[in-house]
Amino acid sequence: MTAPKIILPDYPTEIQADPRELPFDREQLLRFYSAMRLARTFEEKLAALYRQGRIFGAVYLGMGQEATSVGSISLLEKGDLFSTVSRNLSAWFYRGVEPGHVFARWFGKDQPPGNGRELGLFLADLDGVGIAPYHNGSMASWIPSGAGYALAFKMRGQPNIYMAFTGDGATSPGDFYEGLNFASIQKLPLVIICEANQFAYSTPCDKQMPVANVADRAPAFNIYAETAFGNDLFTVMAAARRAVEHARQGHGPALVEFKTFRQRGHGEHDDCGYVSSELRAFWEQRDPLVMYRRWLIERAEIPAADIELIEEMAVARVEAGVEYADGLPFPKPETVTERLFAPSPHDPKPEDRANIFEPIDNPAIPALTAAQDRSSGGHF
Amino acid sequence: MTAPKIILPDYPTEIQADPRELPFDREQLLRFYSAMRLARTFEEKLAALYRQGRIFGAVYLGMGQEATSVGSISLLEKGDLFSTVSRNLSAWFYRGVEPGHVFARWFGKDQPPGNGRELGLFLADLDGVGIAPYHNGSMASWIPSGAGYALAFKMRGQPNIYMAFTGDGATSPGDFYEGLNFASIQKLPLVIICEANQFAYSTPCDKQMPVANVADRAPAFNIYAETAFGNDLFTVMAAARRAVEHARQGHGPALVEFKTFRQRGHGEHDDCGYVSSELRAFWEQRDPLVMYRRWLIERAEIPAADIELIEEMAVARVEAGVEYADGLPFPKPETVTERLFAPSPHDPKPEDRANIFEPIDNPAIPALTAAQDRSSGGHF
Amino acid sequence: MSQMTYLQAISSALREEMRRDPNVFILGEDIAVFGGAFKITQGFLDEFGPARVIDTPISESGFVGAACAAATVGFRPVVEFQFIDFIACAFDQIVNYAAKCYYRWGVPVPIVFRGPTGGGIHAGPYHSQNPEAWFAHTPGLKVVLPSTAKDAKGLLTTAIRDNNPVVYLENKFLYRHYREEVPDDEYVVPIGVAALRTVGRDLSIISYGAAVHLCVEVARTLEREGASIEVVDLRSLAPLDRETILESVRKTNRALVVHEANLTAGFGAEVAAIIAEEAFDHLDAPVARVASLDVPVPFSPPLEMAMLPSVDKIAQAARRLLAY
Amino acid sequence: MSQMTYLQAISSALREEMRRDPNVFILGEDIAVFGGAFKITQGFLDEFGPARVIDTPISESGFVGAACAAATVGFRPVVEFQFIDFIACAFDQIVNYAAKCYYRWGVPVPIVFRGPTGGGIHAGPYHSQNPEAWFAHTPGLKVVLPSTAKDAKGLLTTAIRDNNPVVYLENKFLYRHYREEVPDDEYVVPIGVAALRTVGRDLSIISYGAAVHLCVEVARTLEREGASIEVVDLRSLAPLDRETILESVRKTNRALVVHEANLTAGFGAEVAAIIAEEAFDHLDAPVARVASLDVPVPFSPPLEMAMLPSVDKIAQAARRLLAY
Ligand SMILES: Cc1ncc(C[n+]2csc(CCOP(=O)(O)OP(=O)(O)O)c2C)c(N)n1
Ligand SMILES: Cc1ncc(C[n+]2csc(CCOP(=O)(O)OP(=O)(O)O)c2C)c(N)n1
Ligand SMILES: [Mg+2]
Ligand SMILES: [Mg+2]
Repeated sequence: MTAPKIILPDYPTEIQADPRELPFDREQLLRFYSAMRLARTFEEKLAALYRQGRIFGAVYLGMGQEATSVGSISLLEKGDLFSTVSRNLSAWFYRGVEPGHVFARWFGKDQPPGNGRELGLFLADLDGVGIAPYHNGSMASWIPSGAGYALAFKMRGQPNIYMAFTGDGATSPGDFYEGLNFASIQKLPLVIICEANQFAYSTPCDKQMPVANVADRAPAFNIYAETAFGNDLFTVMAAARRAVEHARQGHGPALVEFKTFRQRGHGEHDDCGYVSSELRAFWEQRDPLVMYRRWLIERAEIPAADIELIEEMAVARVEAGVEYADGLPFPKPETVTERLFAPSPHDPKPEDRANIFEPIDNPAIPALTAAQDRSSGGHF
Repeated sequence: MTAPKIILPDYPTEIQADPRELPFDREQLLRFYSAMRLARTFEEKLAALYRQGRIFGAVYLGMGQEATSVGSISLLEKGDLFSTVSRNLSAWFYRGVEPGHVFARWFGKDQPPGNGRELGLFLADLDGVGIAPYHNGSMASWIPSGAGYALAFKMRGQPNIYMAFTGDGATSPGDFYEGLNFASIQKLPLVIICEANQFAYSTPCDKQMPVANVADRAPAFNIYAETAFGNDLFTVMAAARRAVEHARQGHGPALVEFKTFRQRGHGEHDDCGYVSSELRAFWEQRDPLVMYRRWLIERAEIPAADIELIEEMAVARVEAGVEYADGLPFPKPETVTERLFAPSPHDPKPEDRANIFEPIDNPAIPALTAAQDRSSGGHF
Repeated sequence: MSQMTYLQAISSALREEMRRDPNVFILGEDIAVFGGAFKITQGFLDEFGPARVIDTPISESGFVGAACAAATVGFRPVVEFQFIDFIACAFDQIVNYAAKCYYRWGVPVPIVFRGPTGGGIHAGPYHSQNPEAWFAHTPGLKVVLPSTAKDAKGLLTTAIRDNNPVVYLENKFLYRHYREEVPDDEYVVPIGVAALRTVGRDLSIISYGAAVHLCVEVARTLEREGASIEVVDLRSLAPLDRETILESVRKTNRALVVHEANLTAGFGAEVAAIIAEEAFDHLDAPVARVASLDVPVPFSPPLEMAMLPSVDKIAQAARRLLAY
Repeated sequence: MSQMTYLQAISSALREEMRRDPNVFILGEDIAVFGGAFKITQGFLDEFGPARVIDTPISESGFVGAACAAATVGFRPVVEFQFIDFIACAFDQIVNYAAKCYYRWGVPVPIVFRGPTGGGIHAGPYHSQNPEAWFAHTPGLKVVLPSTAKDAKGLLTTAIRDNNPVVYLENKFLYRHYREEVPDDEYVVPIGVAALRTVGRDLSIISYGAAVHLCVEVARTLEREGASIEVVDLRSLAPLDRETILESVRKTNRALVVHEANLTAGFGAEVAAIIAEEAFDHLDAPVARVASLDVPVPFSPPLEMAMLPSVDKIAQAARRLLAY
């Protein structure tokens, strides 16, 4: 059992950007931070609840990938749609999702839109925060979905883009290829944000793909692609912006691969025995939240007190969220069969069965059935 | 309805090779020709029978692609395996398949190994000519199969390769990607011969892929690939040899894309309205059989009489084949349910049902079923 | 009214709905320039243009996934499978996305999956299958199988207007072999209402799709032998018209279930099970089934015909029940 | 003999067969270094090496297709699906290649497709499904569902030695919840022979997989109420042990069919249909079915428990039949 060979890149441990060259005011800078911080605090709480046996089923966390999520999602404009995978809670929060609602879903409570039917890990909210109802079961199934949403924009002449977050392992299934191939042929505004956290569950990239980077696959699709460091918030924004603009300008799909790291296991049950201490140490020095916090204080000269205030608020919102979720009722068992089919204009009415005698009075039929034995087919 | 835009390459209308520089003696040169010619004659006959309504179902022909098939297949060595698609009859004949047996299958006769169960278009013959029993239903499904045969060679330490013929349209399905991705990660001896006849049924390549050539996809798989003219027998051999050697030497998969042209429709029911006369004319001047025949006479100085003899033999073998097939019986209706399951060592015997009372005498069970409501899951 | 083949009726419904509703678009392999392998969408590219008539790469999972997504934001895609056998390549997107989306999120997925099913044309194992049972077993999908040109048009119109994923299964043998008078302009046939093809007292034959014609012919034959047969054409498997099945069986006290798909765990088993549970007291004979034999569809005509249900096989089973 | 969980019994069978036959190899996601999502192949990489314990990319169709091919040239691959729900991604290779190859060419495909099925652990719509009916309807596949640790080991051993594709469906709730005495060394349980879990006179409950335990508990409960129940555990759906089903029903004259998969067009319909056709004269009551409700498997416990079959639901149905 050999550990996967690792090439450690020379990513800096400090955010490089010069605050004066950034278009963001203090408030905006803190908005980035509070989304990242809220997600981290939320997940720490969720992990604790899981260990206390208070969560049904498994728990998957995105700690360590907050910069990739927030940096990318911050580029969306009105009418854009996106889908997330297991590790993008900070993107939800940046878009305004309520922590309490997320806890409620994790607790299996009667919280829309899932009302207890889906895991807390997933969310669809087209009209609200813009999360499309994608297929979150099978890996990469959301790439064809992304092509479909992008196709819808194109057909309607909307200036919007679709942003599909995806893991690096999720670039192996055929759906990744079929979806991206179709999107490129049709030149659709699909932006793929690949969170290359270097493992798919326990499987390292060199068992997942024969190329060093997901972006190396781009020539096969004739699309714009690049690879960037995913834990520096502003590096993420810059790279994601290039991709988003490419797609929004009608040049077709774009893919950005962000090298990042999953600080926790695949799920909280996973002890990560397959991750070398060397690799873990490298990325611990590059915790996106720590890097950004330090940058805010040291480079952007934001008073530590203001940041601590945000952190306290995060804790407060998470605690309030748990309380809210605890207070909600479970869905009623008798509702389990509801909402399977959407009402439709021509759903059968009692009178439809009034006169159902519709004889097949067709002399051709004996000939027809006889013909079967003679049919030469071949008309396709 | 605009015709697909066409870029006509500058492929020569004459075979370039200098006979003195080729390692083939007269006999071998004629062996290539007779396989190509036999396939052409066979398909002309099959088309005629189809028009006479003597064939059940549809008919698909490979006329115009004979050089690609024969040039590639001629490189196989003992123990190698391969699979063909709809347009490689000449490859079968080069490997020694009997025309009469193929007619028998087209006629639905009781001819092994299909015994009327499969179309005449397909064949599996592992121990004979080396055709693997691949999945010929869904396009590209044979690429994962090819990876599997190549994996088998590797696991057994055999020096063999697997050659998978495939169309250009068949490079779009996810199976093409998943199979080739896996083969490349495992560095398997898989050679893909892509017959780029520029259409998938009626669909031109620019609706099939966002790249100009199938070989342009190679970087995504980190494999050896090239594009070559597919109607010059010796150009085909040279390119295919590079790929086969790459794979045989353990460097992993290789793909050669041969630009060629399907002279007939997708099937004989197809009038090819979607093919521009310009394109058709270009390729008519580059009929691989005509080019090779001219080269044999003018460059290799083989007497026309010898070639005509081969052509007469082809006609004779085809006529004899039809006769053989006509003479064979149809499979017996009562055999239809036979050969669904292969006999297995532990198939149930009457005595197995002698004592089937196996109580579940397990105190844990009430607890077990009760546990269900309390189960917190989360162990995955 | 005008004479239409089953195939023309399908085209007609598609064309009418595309004219009526700009959100309807179609995609699939060779459907635009070529007009489809069976020419169902011939002329559509000229009338509706390339944005609404899309030739796709050979990527069933890819274009099904894309179409499902478009369906959740107001479009009504109709996906053509060149042969239904290839629906297996898009299986995950259909059973795991399309079927579950509304239940999970309350977001409707109005989409139609259509394509040619069935044997009898000597097309071999990969161009002859009948996959309805897989989908009828999957909660969240509607499954429709027209047996006549009239139903083909009316049911497809309804399917396109339905707010749920509908698997609309056509029979390729009927495409050109079956022809009848069909209304020229639009009409709907509700999904979930069976039809009686013959009315009778002695035996109910419950069937759907192409097999219905075999059953009607059996009814005619046995009529001459003095028996009165009721042929129930389900038309839709999900939702299922249980009332019509049960009313018929409670009247005739005998039930025979017939379909072209292979027997074991075919949808006929569900129909038989419902009868055995809910019409038990009315049964004077076992509930019998006639269907294809449990093997892949063989190419060679003698094998294929031995494998498929036939008028003789059905008539024999019917006589057995009548004599019971 | 030693105490083993259902999960350990599966590992034990796999390990024994890999030791016995060098042509057996396993592949799937995270099965080598990690030992599998459920740790069934823990330690296998060390014992058998990377050539026989292969971590694959996330490519179900790709590695299933590759494994099937290797099976036609003498290997005996065992494919693990991390969750059986993802078998939908490999559907075409399984139903169109593996199932049909021997019938088409006479070339056997000895391969096992295994993975965790079932609900009750609050894992939501994509980690809880029971897909057996899809495969039982597909000619050419064997379908096996062990309900005990002893059968889990014996049936997997047989499945690996079988010369046909076997869909071997494990219940993930039983993995760690069920434990019993299991022989340490190899033994086989033939595929196609049912087991009687209780013997009785008044009612036959026919079931398979995890639901068998609910049925046995119902048998115990009703025993206390004076009824004598026979629980038939099918163990394999294809081939199906029709004799045991029919003998039991001909004896008890009452039949209840139970499974965890959703009701409509589930395999229980086939069992009920067989009984209604072949044991009709012996039936004193309708053939009833208890199964999951026809919806995706919801995540929230109150919904999931309402959706799944339960001891109460089965006991009620049984009482209804006994009182009939
Ligand atoms: C088709 C399919 N196969 C297997 C799985 C099980 N599975 C869930 S997550 C996962 C790993 C995903 O890795 P990656 O895409 O890199 O995302 P990450 O967890 O690293 O963020 C796997 C194999 C799945 N969901 N879908
Ligand atoms: C998955 C799948 N979808 C659709 C088809 C129907 N089909 C059969 S051949 C064909 C075109 C194949 O084109 P190409 O691969 O270029 O081969 P060519 O016919 O040009 O030799 C199609 C779409 C199929 N066999 N499989
Ligand atoms: Mg990853
Ligand atoms: Mg082609």
